[in-house]
Amino acid sequence: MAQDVKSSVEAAPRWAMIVDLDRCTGCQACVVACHAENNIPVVNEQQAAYGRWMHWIIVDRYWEGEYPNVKARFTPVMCQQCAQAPCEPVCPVFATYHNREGLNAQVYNRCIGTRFCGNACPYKVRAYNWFEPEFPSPLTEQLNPDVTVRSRGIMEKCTFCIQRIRRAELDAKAQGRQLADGEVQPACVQTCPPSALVFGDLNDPNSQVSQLARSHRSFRLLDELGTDPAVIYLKGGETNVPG
Amino acid sequence: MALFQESMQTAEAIDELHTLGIPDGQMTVITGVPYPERALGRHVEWLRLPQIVIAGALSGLVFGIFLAVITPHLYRLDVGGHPTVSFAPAAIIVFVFTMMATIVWTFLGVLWEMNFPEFGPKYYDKLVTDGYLAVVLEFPPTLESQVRQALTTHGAHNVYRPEKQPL
Amino acid sequence: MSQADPARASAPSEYGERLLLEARQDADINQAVLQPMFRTGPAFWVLVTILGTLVAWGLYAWGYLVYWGIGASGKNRPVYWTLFITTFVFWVGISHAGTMISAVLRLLKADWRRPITRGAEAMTAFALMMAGLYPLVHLGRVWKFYWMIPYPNNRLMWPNFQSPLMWDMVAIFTYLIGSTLYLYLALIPDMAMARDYTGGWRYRLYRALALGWRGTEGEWHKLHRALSIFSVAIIPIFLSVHSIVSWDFAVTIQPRWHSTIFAPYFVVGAIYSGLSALASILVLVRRGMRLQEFLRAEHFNALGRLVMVAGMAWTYFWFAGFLVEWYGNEPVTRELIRQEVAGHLAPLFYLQMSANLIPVGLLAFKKVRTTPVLLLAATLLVNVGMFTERALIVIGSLQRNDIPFNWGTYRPTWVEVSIVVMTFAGFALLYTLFSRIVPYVPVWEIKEGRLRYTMRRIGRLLVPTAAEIE
Amino acid sequence: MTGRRSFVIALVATALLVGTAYWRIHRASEVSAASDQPIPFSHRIHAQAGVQCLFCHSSALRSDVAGIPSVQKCMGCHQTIAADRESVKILADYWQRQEPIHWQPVNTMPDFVFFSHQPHLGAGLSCETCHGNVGQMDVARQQTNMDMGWCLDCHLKQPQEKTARLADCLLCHK
Amino acid sequence: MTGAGVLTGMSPTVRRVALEPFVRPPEEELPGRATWYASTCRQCPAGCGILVRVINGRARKIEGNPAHPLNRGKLCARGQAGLQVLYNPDRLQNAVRQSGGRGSRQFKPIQWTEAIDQLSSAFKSLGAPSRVAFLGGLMSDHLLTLVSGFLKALGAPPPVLFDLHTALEGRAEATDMARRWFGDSQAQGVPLPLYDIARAQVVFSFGANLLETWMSPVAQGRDYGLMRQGQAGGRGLLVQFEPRLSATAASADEWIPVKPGTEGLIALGLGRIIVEDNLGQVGSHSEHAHLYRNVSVTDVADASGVSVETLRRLANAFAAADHSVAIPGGYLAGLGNGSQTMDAVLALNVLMRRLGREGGVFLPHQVPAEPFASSASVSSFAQVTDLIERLKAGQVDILLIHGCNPLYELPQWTGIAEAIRRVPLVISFSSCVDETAVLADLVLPDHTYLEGWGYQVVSPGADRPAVSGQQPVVRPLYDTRATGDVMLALAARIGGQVAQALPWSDEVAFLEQNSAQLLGTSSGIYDAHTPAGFWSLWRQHGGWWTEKPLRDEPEAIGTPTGPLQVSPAVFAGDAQQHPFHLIPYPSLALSDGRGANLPWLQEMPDPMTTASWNTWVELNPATARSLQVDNNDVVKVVSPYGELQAPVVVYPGIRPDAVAIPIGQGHRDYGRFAQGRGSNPLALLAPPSEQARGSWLPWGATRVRIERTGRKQELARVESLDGAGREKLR
Repeated sequence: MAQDVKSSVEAAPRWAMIVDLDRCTGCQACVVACHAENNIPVVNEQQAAYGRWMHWIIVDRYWEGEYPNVKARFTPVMCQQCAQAPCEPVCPVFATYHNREGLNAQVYNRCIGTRFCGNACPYKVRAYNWFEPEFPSPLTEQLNPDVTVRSRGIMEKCTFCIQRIRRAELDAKAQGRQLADGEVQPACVQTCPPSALVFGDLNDPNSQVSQLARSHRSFRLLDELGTDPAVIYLKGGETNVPG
Repeated sequence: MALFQESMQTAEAIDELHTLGIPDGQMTVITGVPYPERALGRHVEWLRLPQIVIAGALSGLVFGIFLAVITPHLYRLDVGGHPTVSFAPAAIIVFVFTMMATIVWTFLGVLWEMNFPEFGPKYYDKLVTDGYLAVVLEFPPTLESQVRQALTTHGAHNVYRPEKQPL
Repeated sequence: MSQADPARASAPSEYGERLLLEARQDADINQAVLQPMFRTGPAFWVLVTILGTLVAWGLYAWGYLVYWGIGASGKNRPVYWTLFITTFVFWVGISHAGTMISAVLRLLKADWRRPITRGAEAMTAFALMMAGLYPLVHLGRVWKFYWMIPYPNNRLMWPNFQSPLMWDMVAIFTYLIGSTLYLYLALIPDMAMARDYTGGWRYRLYRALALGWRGTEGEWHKLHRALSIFSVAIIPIFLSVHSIVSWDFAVTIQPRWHSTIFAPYFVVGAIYSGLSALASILVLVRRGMRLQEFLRAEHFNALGRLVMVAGMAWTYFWFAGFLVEWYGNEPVTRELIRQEVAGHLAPLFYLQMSANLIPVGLLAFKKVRTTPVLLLAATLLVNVGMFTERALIVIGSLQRNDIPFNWGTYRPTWVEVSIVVMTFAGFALLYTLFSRIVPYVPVWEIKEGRLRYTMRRIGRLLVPTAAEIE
Repeated sequence: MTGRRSFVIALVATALLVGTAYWRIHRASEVSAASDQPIPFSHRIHAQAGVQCLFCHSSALRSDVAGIPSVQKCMGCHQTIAADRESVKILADYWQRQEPIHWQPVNTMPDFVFFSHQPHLGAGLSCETCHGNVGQMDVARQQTNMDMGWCLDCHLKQPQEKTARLADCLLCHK
Repeated sequence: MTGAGVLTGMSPTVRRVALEPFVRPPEEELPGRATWYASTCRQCPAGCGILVRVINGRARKIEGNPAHPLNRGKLCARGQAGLQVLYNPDRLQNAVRQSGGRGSRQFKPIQWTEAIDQLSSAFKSLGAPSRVAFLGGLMSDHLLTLVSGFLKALGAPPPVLFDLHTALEGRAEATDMARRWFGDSQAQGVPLPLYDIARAQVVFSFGANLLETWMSPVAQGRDYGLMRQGQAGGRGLLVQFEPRLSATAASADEWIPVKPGTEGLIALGLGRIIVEDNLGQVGSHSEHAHLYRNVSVTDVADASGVSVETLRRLANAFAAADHSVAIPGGYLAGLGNGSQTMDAVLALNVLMRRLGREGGVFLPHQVPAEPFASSASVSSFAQVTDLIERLKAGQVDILLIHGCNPLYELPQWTGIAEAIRRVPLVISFSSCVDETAVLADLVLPDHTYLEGWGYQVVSPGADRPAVSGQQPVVRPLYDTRATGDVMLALAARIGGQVAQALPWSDEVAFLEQNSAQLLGTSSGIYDAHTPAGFWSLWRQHGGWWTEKPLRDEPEAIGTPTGPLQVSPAVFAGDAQQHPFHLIPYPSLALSDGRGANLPWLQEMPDPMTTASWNTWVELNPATARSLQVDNNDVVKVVSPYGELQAPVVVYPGIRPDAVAIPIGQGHRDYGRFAQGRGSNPLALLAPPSEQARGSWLPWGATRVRIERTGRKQELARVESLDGAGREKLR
């Protein structure tokens, strides 16, 4: 743990996620896990067709080349939790702001729905509640009691599963110990079959994310915009066909 | 009260009255059209309006500074890596609030100066709006005849003893 | 040279009237201004009913929107802002000409402004009211709008003054207050005038509004001082308002929005559309209220010239922005330009360009400037163009972004359209009622102008000359 | 009346207006009135009988919620104790029907606030600090209007190095 | 209206405040605190271990069980969506019969006692025991054992097992293949072979959709991750041979768009090259040279459309690697020449001596206890057709259907609908009204897998013998009953040797007894002194498995003595009339359609097309151009046996002579989220040709033609069509 003794405030982690594109198989497990964990409403065919789906994480699929030498590449994109987030300053009521753990916070009950953040976000990863979400009974029972159920007119987005982070912190505190690396896992990371997603504290130089972040394969989405995302991608795809 | 049609005549009449020793303080000239200062040969009274406006502007400035510089510290939330208070946004807010106060206080100030709203009763004659110039005088009864004389000679359309009416 | 001759030649019915300067008593002027206010024919009531219905329908649409959610409009991801913000920008733009005319020209002592100032100021006020609706309309949770108001609360939470929306709110509020007070201040003497001429409810109303104005020298003097301070103070405000509106877009890194030229570009555009709107309105009101003898060729001529100049300035700014965007060849911007020039935005783009450029050409001709119908056509065209321009900037840009996977398209819905129509109808309604309750022409200013106005003979011509006093 | 006087009046009026508005906002969330419970349960009697809060609300130490005791737990004592009382009879009926008791919530939190008892008790707070002296009440009432201001009031008084964390929105809003 | 809007807007969407204490608290349940129960996922036959998060008696989240040897804490999209099986709004809430007669869709609740009375009397008045038939699908092993026992004691024929998912992944065929190669003649259950992807350096997958729906996607996905980045030996190489680029092919290093039906030839060609050039470190290939005696590489190249150069390159890659493996996949099973093709592929491993080697082919080790010895073997498709014949012939009086939806999952030509109508008494155990339930007299809803008991022997995928235990994580939501208990109750009623054969009071007793058989197995992760103790540990761990990895080395005792044959595949429909090969494939989200009633899965974007909520037709860009259709144009797909309409997806990853359609939509019933949505490509399938007559459902052997309709239909996509193909923007 990176502990600065002299600092007057408690040392905070910087939560970060690694996305290893070489491992990602586009299996969408993360998408559904996210829905289940974060009470994300399902819209319907018409709404989805009109670009009003609410997924917090989507797997971009990019074609490369032409048949027969065609390849497809998968890139999971969720909120990049930018340290220099363009979406934050534009909110008139501080519904989105940057917290000390490097999280790009979204406070649902403060949001008044100007959608300005959605415009400002270059990754377009914010989802807006166009209508009142519907959970025909008894689907209400599936809702995670640790997460607010957003009403219509509210902007929402990936939170790195803040509720799971807090839960882990509480348990660790109750047992009087520090959080261990890899103890906190967002739903997507937890379920990812090929372990393409890794989550951890970037301030801890020994954490798995820190080590992977130092890989020669690492890059960040739209890095040229200088948003300093906390989601770090490891590029994949270079084949090693012998002969 | 005397009603004139011509500004020239009014001015002359007023001069005459001055010579009769009636000070400006006891004359009120009522017109339907704004005449330039001194057009009728009277001094211009001094206004407190500028001071009021500047004071107002300052109050706005202070309020703006409070909102833009103080409130962010009351509940510190960092956004987009910006400092809690940064110059440009603060400048905009301070500027706008200053201007707002300036405007509002100009308005209030001028009402204050005019002692508005006040719905009389006062000396007034509706003919004013038809382009007549009215001169209301207070003078010792001894001068009565001379005054009437002076006014009529300068072509006062109508000279009479008015009674206050509500406006 | 005289304004009258060519005009008389062109349209005798329009301008064949007695010049005010000659043989008109103040009383007649008052009557000439007041009579149209009292004459409310069936046509007037028909108009009011139609407008009222449109407004009512728009309110229903708004209720519908609030009840079902913003999804009732055509927005989606990534097109989060659409017609509402477009129309918002449009109205703010319209609101600019009012102060421009009365404040700037008052400072410049341009005499031809006198009869049109009040119409202009009223336009500003009402346009702002309409604009002010949209920040509410487009909120997802409008019932929480008061969180944008800075008030002390036990949560210690204050609005985020780094957000352009906050700048917007305060700036527009300031501008609304400013222009309304400005309008009212200049109105007081005329209220007194109207008070002296009316009875019944109008009397009570005017009396209250006149605040007991008599017209003593002191009052005139103070009024003048106040007005001149206003004129000075309101100009920076009106510049700041539209700059701030432009920053709503420019502060984001959304391609095409992230531009430094936006502020002046928007301001110029605002003046362009605002002046045009004013011209259109004057033409209409003049016909509707038979104010031919107050709103005369020279006014339209001068206004037309201003519009033309503004148009040229707009073209210049547009080109300056376009050139840099095109030259920079940044991928998304390139894509957006491609869409505009040859893609699915092309119709809008060419509409915008033609509707904005053609009038500039037309207004170069005095005949167009001084013939109400032509002037109306030209200026309406300008506003079509400016509305399209805003739509292209707001909606067009949002359809593209840095990640092609997230591009989108947008289809408006009846809800959005109804609400947009509502504000247009609402503006017209307010304006109509206003023109029936308040002397549309600032009588005292005209009289004042008339005081300083004399006709001199130069050779064969009878030339009006204004005296420079103060 | 003259303008100046009307000015003064206007100023006073606005001052009053603002004042009242502020005051209203301050105590906006009213302390909820006592709700009628399915069983006339008296905290006072139990407290006087020496029952500790945590005996019934046992999960407060280890969980987010303090927990309402199961019918079984109630019956654990009331098989014998005060079995003849009216209210206890009602309880016994529930037990016979094996039917859960629908208690009315007394201390409520908005849907979007995530409060956990565990850390607060861990930090050494006592029940009374927030719930008032329930032991003296026959009918339990909410003692404090548990709004954000009230929470912050305490969170911001904590040791300086902690406040940054304790004032983070994401502490309670998720 | 505005006012109302404001009010609804202000009130929270869902009240979470519920002050309803338990009457008797379940042990270790703490109010407001999550309890995790270990169980087994039943969304597909793989049998992954899950942990279910339960708060105040309600299941809130499903996650993989990190201790489980198969999925190691990971879970796929369908597994995550399990909650919506439990909380599905369209579930049956009690036993029902159709008051208006079968097909009337008028379901009247009845008492369970009444239902069981009706059943038992039906059994008592049964003419001959042979007139009972049980059609099972995706069912827990314990239930299968019970039912088999029941039928055996009754003297009735054993249950017939069919569900579309296993058919599409070719389990039956894979089992046959394993028996042919590794089992001696009278070997009963030869388990499915196990391919060690994680440690392989080169993986040749012949139509095996490892990462989506084939066998155990989660385990294979995990192995894939390790194969890519987890190996010391550097990044593994994956080559996918199939006509349509699946998500697996997308993740592969190389996709070989094979002409449908020539996969086997390619395998032979590769083998031939290896033998000819004596590639690899094997030394001599003489031992297996005879397999490739009469193979001509050039002929292979001509037939398959894969150049000789490519074949040589790949053969070299395959042979050069120390650890390489060739996987015969599910797609092969759908072809006319399926078994030959699979043999040819498997032979590559034999040739390169990959059996029982790291990164090669293994056989799972048997669970060392009788009840778990034989994993749920799948019936051959022939048995299914036989059953249908018997139904048609009116030789069956009672038909019990559990865990499958034949009316949806079988092609028209089987005539399943009429067959079922012939049966006097049809019982469905489906937990919601699906197409089959509509034709049933009684629907006796089973618990969903989160409410019920069971176990499953994990096969294949785990590196060690494992039994995955299933237990209720919540109390049943409704008045449903475990089918196991129903059978036991029924047995008790019937009495006689049936009752003796099934002596248990309820299925839990049966499970407890079975689990106890593993008591004292030293190799297990845990052991106990008493059955009760063992049982509690079983539930705590969510099953039983050995502490250390344990796999068997297969012996290729069944290696053919003669040369391998791959006869050209036969396709129904002639090439002029129907120019395109039809490739129906199981949707990643809906698998074989049983996911269609789960909103999460409906809205889940398909990884390749990013489409959801509907059926679509994938066309190669060139094909689309020649047909003058584009995205969202609705086309009619016509086969000799049926037709359907669906919007086009222009899909760069498919052969120009092929058309792919996802399976899973097109339900007539099956709940609000599924019914009346898209269409079912099974309607197009042709009956097996002479060649394919035998063991399987030839779902890849039909030809179709495409007709334009001129209609358009906006398909729900996550990808923006405006941006499609512009990713090189930055």
